[in-house]
Amino acid sequence: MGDSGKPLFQELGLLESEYDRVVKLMGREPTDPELVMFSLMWSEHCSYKHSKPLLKGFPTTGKRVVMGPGENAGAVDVGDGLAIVFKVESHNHPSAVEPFEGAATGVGGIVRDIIAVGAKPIALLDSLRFGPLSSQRSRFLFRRAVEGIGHYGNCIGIPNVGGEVQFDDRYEDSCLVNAMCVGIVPQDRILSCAAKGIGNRLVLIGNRTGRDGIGGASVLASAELGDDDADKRPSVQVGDPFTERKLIDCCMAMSEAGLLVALQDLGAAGLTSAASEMASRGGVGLAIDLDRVPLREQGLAPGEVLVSESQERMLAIVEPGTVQAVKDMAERFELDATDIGEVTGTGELEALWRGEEVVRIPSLYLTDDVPFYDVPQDAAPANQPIDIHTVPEATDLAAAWLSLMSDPNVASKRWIFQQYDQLVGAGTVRRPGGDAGVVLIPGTNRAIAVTLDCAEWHCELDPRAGGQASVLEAARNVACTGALPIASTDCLNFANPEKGSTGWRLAEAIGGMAEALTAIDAPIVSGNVSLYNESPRGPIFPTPVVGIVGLLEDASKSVGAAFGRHGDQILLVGYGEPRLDASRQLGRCEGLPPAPDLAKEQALITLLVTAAEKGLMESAHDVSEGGFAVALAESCINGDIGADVTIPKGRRADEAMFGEGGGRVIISCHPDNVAAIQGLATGGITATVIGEVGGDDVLVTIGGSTTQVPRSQLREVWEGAIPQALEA
Amino acid sequence: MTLVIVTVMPKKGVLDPQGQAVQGALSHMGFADIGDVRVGKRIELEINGHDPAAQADKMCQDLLANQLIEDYSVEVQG
Amino acid sequence: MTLVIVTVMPKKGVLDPQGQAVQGALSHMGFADIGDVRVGKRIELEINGHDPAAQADKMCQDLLANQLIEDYSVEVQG
Amino acid sequence: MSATRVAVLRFPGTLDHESAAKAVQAVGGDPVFTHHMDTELPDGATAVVIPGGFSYGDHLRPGALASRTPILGAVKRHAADGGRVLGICNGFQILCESGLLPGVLRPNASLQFICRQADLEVADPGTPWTGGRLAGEVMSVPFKHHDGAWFGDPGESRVVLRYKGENPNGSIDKIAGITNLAGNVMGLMPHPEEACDPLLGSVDGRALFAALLA
Ligand SMILES: Nc1ncnc2c1ncn2[C@@H]1O[C@H](COP(=O)(O)OP(=O)(O)O)[C@@H](O)[C@H]1O
Ligand SMILES: [Mg+2]
Repeated sequence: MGDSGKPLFQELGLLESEYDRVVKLMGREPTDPELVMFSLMWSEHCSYKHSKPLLKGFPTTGKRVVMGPGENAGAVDVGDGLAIVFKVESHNHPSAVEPFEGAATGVGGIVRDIIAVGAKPIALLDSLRFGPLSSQRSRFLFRRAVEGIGHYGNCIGIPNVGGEVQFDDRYEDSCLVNAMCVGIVPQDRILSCAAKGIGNRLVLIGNRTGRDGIGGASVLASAELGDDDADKRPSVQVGDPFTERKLIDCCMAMSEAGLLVALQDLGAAGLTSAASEMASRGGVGLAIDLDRVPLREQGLAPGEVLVSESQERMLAIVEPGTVQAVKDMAERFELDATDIGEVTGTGELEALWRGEEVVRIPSLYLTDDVPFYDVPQDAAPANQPIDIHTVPEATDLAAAWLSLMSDPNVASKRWIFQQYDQLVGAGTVRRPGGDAGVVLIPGTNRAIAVTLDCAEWHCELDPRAGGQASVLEAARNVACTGALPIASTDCLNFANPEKGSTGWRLAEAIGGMAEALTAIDAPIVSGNVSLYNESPRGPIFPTPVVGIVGLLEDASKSVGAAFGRHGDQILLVGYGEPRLDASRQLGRCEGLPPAPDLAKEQALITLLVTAAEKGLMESAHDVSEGGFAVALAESCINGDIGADVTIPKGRRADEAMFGEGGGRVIISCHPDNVAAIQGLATGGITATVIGEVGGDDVLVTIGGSTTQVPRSQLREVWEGAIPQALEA
Repeated sequence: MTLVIVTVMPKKGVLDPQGQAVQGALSHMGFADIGDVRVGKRIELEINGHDPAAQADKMCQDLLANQLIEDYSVEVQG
Repeated sequence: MTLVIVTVMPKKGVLDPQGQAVQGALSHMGFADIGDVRVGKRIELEINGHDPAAQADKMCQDLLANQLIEDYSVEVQG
Repeated sequence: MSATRVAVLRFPGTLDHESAAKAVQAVGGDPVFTHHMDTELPDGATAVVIPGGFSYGDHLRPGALASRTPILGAVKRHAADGGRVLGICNGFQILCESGLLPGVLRPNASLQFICRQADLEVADPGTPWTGGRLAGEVMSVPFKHHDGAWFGDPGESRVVLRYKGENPNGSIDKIAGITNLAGNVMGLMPHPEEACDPLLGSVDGRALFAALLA
């Protein structure tokens, strides 16, 4: 019995049927530590029991895929025997409880996934969702989460090169903090987490083990946050980026010296999860002597040692003869490394405590014999496009433009990325603020472009098209820098899949993402699922965050989003009519945005990549939130130069200015290159000259009438919006 | 004006990376006789009005301490 | 094991941006009766061996305080 | 003749050692990583770089813990003999904490970490560190720090670089970089190693590394 009088399994969050399954598998009642281990490993967070069946729809193979989903992070071939390793992960619930430490440890966790593969981290990104900044609580969460991400990332010396943020009521109680890390590794040094070699030693490296996060991350992330959050609070983890940096350096040095047979990070469910995954993957057993685990405080029970989520720890398999070398290496980096057990041939996870066996579980029971569930898939009613006549027309276009530029969702995100070290490593070719971050691949002339994106309003209104739009927005962003999208990762942030139409939305969004990823040939190599993002006030929007990595064969050919030279021609390239449906100008998630055209998107990507390769473009910037006028203003502000353009009116001038949808990119180029770019517009996309770069003001002419705003005024409201909102 | 001293320390059991780092440095520097080191904050506040202790307590709850990971205490001086 | 408390505070006359920020935040939050706020460090050390106060004083001089901008004091407990 | 050896110090938590080494190579030097527990500089090293980062997690005070490690003894002897030392960001903080440069780096006035490109104005053209630029000439170099406000008596040093325009961190007299009175020990908060490659937008940082070899 647990303290509350309820059976322990129930207190730990297991269903009765799941408990019965445990007893049946084990052929006996589990010990208390064993039950704790089952409850965590079978939680949604660790097992994906509600989502895994749906994930099978993703494309996961391709000619560049070196390692797909299933390991700590995926890897893709980028030439010269090198692989880029990446993954995105959520830390939503911990960040809602304690935003600074929650966000910081989120960064720490995803970085350890990358080092577990033997890769050196070279870039970070973050995707954030909070309630509106008019709410004091949201301002606090946002401010502190950004500080936490910055603090951790800055201290460990990985440049943050991009990300995104949105503010909406739906995230007031359920904020989202997703972080992505990208690393680089010679393909012949990629490490697996599979334990191998009977008699090999199990070595725990890094911080000591305390009570941090016991019953924390995995339980938190597998249930809605209710009124009893307070009880869950003492388990908050505290990040220690200094130790993380030493871990990065130490693991890289050990891997280079060939000391590691296998490596695994300790994340959710701590030692239990790490050890059972290593054993299951390698088809071996692991025997752990819990008395050898270095503790930070006295009095931990064996079950607590097994599931503590103390941060900044890694588990390595090493040959018996090299244990001393491993310890010496760790000491050089001022880290602890402790031999805590060995690889056995039993396939079982064993734990000794004060000389007695307290755990003996076949590891596959924990990792593979999870009960999987099909989520209910009740379709939500279909939405209709808005009737534009019901939308009041913005007649003062200049005023509407300035007001849109000062919407925190549209405004400059400098307040965020200025707090991040965007440069460390001397490889950042394109910093945050453009369409995608561009980072040199160390030791080569090549670079990668990387971005995180999601179109959650579109996903709410039509999850399949929204899933596509999320992928394509990311792909377009990468292509605008001149990079060819080659692979992707995703974090599926959804509400409670057991309720309402969430299960259907999840399935539809995955279906749409899969279609788009297949069309652009950017297979998924890693990912993460975060469910139960829901409070008594309601569910979040379906938020499938997509990370795409693109490759630039020649780093010097990357393209930025800023206009450059006076007299350059401006082209609008792509396809699709702007629509006010679910646009920032409309200001509400209503209507039905046009679904993307996958073939035309592919044609647009090809045009951008080819034009960059040939050095034809001075700038490229995609039209997204806020529509054409906002994208144009951003290229002007970032380039410190004005522009004068004329665009077609379509149904209405305000829709032409601020409507969203389709795949449209604003390109600027030297007049001599216009014809060459237009020659690349095939496959149903167009490339139309709409004006030229120059002057101090930004002018847009529609149907013979011109809207003219000084660039300085646009800059002022755009740069000032978020800092001002935070001062409230 | 009453001088109030607020002390904010990492909760017992919560990781204190700063204390660890200082401890390590001190022993490297030859201070061999060091046990545990914990680093926290000391905040000196001048408070007007009545019941400065109660006011300071409220400030700790609202801002000065993060009770998820920190303990605080309030001491009113002369 | 003797518990020694080291207090490190910004020197009088040296600007304390952190104290100012806390003061600003507190008055913003409606604590109207606030005067000066200063934020410093409290370091709790367990020290073995003889004359812990002298040892702690040496640690302050050698490491714990930067006397260009900080004052320190040492208090031996129980 | 072989390239000049430059010791690039590495403490736990140092982050910019690889970029600093790359910058040393870019100007023709031979960088040698040097462990913080070593008591001597590497054989033949004629100059020292203390790169940026968060040595010891910036705990206690930035640079404080690193400045008490054994390698600093060797750096002090090297500086006393007139050898050149360049401290960047955390390296500058370490130099101040160790007493090799006057003053101390305090938290930015905003109490926030700030990462931006900056224009630095040459204030004292008479040191080797700015590549012969005239007073008032500008170098484009990014900075990224949380504790970059130099505090101290400018009269105890030579002010080499100042932030042009707005003061980004509240340092006295907009100071971005100083040397000791002898001029052989240079510390600055901005990151010249991030301004040595045209792909990164500026090569103005090379002058500081070139000075190590002169
Ligand atoms: N949405 C997803 N798409 C593809 N793969 C996924 C997705 N979610 C999880 N995975 C994969 O499932 C595995 C387990 O994920 P996770 O538990 O997040 O990893 P870890 O235990 O390393 O934190 C990983 O290999 C991950 O890449
Ligand atoms: Mg992992």
